[in-house]
Amino acid sequence: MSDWVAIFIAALMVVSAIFAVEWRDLLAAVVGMAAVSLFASIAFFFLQAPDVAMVEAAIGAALSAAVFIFAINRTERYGSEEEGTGWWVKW
Amino acid sequence: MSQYASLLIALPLFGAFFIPILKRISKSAVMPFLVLVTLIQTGIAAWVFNEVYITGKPIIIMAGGFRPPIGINLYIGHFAALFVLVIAVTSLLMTIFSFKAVSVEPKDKYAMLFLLLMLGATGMISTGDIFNLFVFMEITAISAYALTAYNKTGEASEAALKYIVLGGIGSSFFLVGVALIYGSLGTLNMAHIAQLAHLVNPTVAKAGLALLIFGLAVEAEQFPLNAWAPDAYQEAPHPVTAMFSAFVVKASLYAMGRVIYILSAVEGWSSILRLLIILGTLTVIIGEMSALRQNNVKRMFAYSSIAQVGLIAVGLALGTESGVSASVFHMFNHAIVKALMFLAVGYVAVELGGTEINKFEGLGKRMPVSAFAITVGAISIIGIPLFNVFWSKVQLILAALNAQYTWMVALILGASLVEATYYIRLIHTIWFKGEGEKVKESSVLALVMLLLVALIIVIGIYPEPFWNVMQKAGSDIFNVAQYIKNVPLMGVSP
Amino acid sequence: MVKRILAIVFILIIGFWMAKALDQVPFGQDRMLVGKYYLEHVKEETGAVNAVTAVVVNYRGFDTLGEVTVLFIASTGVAALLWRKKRKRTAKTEGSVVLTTGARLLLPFIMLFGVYIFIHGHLTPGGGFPGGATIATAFLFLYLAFTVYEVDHKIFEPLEGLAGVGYVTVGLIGLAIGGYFLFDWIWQTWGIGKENIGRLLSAGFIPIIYTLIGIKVGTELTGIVDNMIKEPEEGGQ
Amino acid sequence: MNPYYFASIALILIGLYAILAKRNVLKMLVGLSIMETGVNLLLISVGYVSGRSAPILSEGITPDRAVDPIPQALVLTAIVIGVATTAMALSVVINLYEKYKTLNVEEIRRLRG
Repeated sequence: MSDWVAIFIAALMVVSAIFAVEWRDLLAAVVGMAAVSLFASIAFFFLQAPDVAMVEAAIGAALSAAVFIFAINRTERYGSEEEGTGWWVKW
Repeated sequence: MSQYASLLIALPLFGAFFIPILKRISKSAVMPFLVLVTLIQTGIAAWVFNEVYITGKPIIIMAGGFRPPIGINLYIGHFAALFVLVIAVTSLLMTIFSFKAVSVEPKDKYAMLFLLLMLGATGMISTGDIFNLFVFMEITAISAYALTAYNKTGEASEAALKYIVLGGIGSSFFLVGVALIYGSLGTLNMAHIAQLAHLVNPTVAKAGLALLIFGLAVEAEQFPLNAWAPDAYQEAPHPVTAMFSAFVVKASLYAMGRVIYILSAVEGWSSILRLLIILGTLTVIIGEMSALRQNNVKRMFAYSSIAQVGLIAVGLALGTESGVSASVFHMFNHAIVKALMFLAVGYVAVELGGTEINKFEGLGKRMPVSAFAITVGAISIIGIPLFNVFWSKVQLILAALNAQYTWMVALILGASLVEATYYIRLIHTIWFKGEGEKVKESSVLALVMLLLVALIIVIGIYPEPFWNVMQKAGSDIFNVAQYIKNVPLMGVSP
Repeated sequence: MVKRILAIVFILIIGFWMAKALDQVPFGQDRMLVGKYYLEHVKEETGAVNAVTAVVVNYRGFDTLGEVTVLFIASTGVAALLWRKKRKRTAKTEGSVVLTTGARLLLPFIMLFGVYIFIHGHLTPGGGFPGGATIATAFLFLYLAFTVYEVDHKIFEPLEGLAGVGYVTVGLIGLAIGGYFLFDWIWQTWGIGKENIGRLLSAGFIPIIYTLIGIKVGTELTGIVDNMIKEPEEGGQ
Repeated sequence: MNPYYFASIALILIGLYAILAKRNVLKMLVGLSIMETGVNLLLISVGYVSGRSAPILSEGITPDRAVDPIPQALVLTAIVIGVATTAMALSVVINLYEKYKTLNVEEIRRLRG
């Protein structure tokens, strides 16, 4: 039983992480990120870590998402999305 | 009495937290307060240095009165005592420089971040707990991010962003490494880990150690993760650049050495050393090659700094005591020389408005003291005899020969040759090109520079007493059995 | 495209090594060493029922001091980077009626809840960090609900510093009384509250430190929010 | 492999992919944040012991029936540090956007060589 719960939560986390990374709308991406944190906080609860669950929900999910949203508000919501690599490796 | 060494941590924290209150009382008191705090810190550091080197025993600070592995302990051994002093003195000198060099508001925030950068490096060097090392690393890193972007120009923000992204990857890797090691041993205290190291599964230990090294490599500017360094060095406020080069890198290199040697009982440990040797060698080569084609002097010094850091990493990874001691000697010399050079370059930039090479034409006539300081620093770092870096390079070569890495001699000599090329070009520009009006140099800063120059020459002429200190500091890192014995572990065992 | 494939290969290599190493650290097994000591001695040594709190505040107090410092750096750094000569709030629309009345009505309760969380940190899950975050959420509500609302910086910044100074001072008192930095002098020297473990007035300096942390975290997070939400005026660079 | 271990490694890798392959700065920071969550989950899973309850030693919970408190304390620290990094990074991004009016990292490369 608890195995299935674990698999379900793990799947939810991975799926929302993929969505968070792939969504073009940055606001939606941030919501996806907050969802990852929220599911992680549920996972912490199942892993017997209620303290961590509270902190993750309050700070990891709510406040960091809020800070992200303010930043988007002051920049732009839809970024150009072509992909590439190597920005940090180049000197 | 020795527990009062914990003031090394408490004082900068207290100072930083006190600044917002002080600002309400008087805004102009913030910078003098910064001088006061760093001055007291230097006093405490000198006392600790004296204590450790006279008694020959490390100071163990136990937070909360719990004995290690239960509580966190700070381990101020021969190495930490030496470098805490270096950090405090450098910070003091750079505070004085900050009066001149920092004009962007808000200065009270600058003062807080400055103190916390100093605190972070002090903590990294003195901590005896692997997770506490992570916390201090993050203190250093986050204040370094903020200070890099402090000038609020586009380039500064870009450099800071690069730094943050790489630093974030590094800290995540470091934590995964901590999780692996904790998962197999159930303890976080470094001495305790060293004591139990033979029990770890080799796969876990190797993966964990590699992750820890990659995590520290960001701050230690090793090859794949050091793209931030030249940008940040170029764009950070000048005193901060000097601090980065003088001790932030050194703290991470020390942490790297410590983490590697505490796990030396692990099977297959030498493959990790080989990994670090490869990284260090690549760092040297790429650093020197890039320095060769720079037109911005500050950036050129940054690449030169990276190359030296690579040499230090290679020395740490030789796996012999003489290699570690030579590395420590090189760290110490490099800290002095680069503090001097970045101070001088920063001062020139403040007076003449930039660090491009054409600003340096005729510097010998315009700002003779700064030009002299840069020249001495450059000659020293090339490795000319009678200057301090010569001796540490000689020791590195001897250690490499001892450890049967003959090709490393070629690496060190080749690096020196490349350094000679670009530094002599710079010296030529400074003294024999161009003319200009004389600029009045601040006498305090001139005094500071001459002090550092004198130190370089003193070490160059009398290396023996310094080399003795460095050997003690090196054996502090290398000799793990002694390290375990020094920490009063209580009997928690599996 | 080639670079992207390289990135994916690189990631997969890292993932493979992590998985291989984690395979040797089996899930759900009892591998406690120092943790076991904590669980067995936490009540007598610190008086806290919640072992996590005792580890955070007592045994690994240095980490927590560092953690508070990190948050302080973040708030200072954000303030330093977003500092402009003139700034103000630029929100045009008030929050909806639900939000404004909700913020007015709920504010005291959210604050009270935050205070409750950090005062009871040694008994129940929670403590200074979630408590402080809850208080910051209350201020976040105010910012969202009213267009002109702004916290009083004359009070907030010194309060933030004062809480930090208080934390270091508590540690230094420990150094003076017990001989160790961050020594729990209330519990170990004075022995206050030994008879009522499991109730509010116990656990030595944990409630004091958690209150200070709560105030500090609350003001710092509010400061970050405040700096993020205010935009520079036109030409106010 | 255990689902929690799998999820944490997957989150770390997804986050790393976003940092390496995306060009939008905010996307990279979202990736960083996801990576940190993955690391936290990994730490907590390492400290979990099957069949035991939370380390709050009130009624009926004896020391041998509680999970390891240390990783939980570590993760508390790590979460706060993660948020601090994120806030720092976002204020840098705001400054960048003011100067360059773009979030694409390819267009803000001024520092070269």
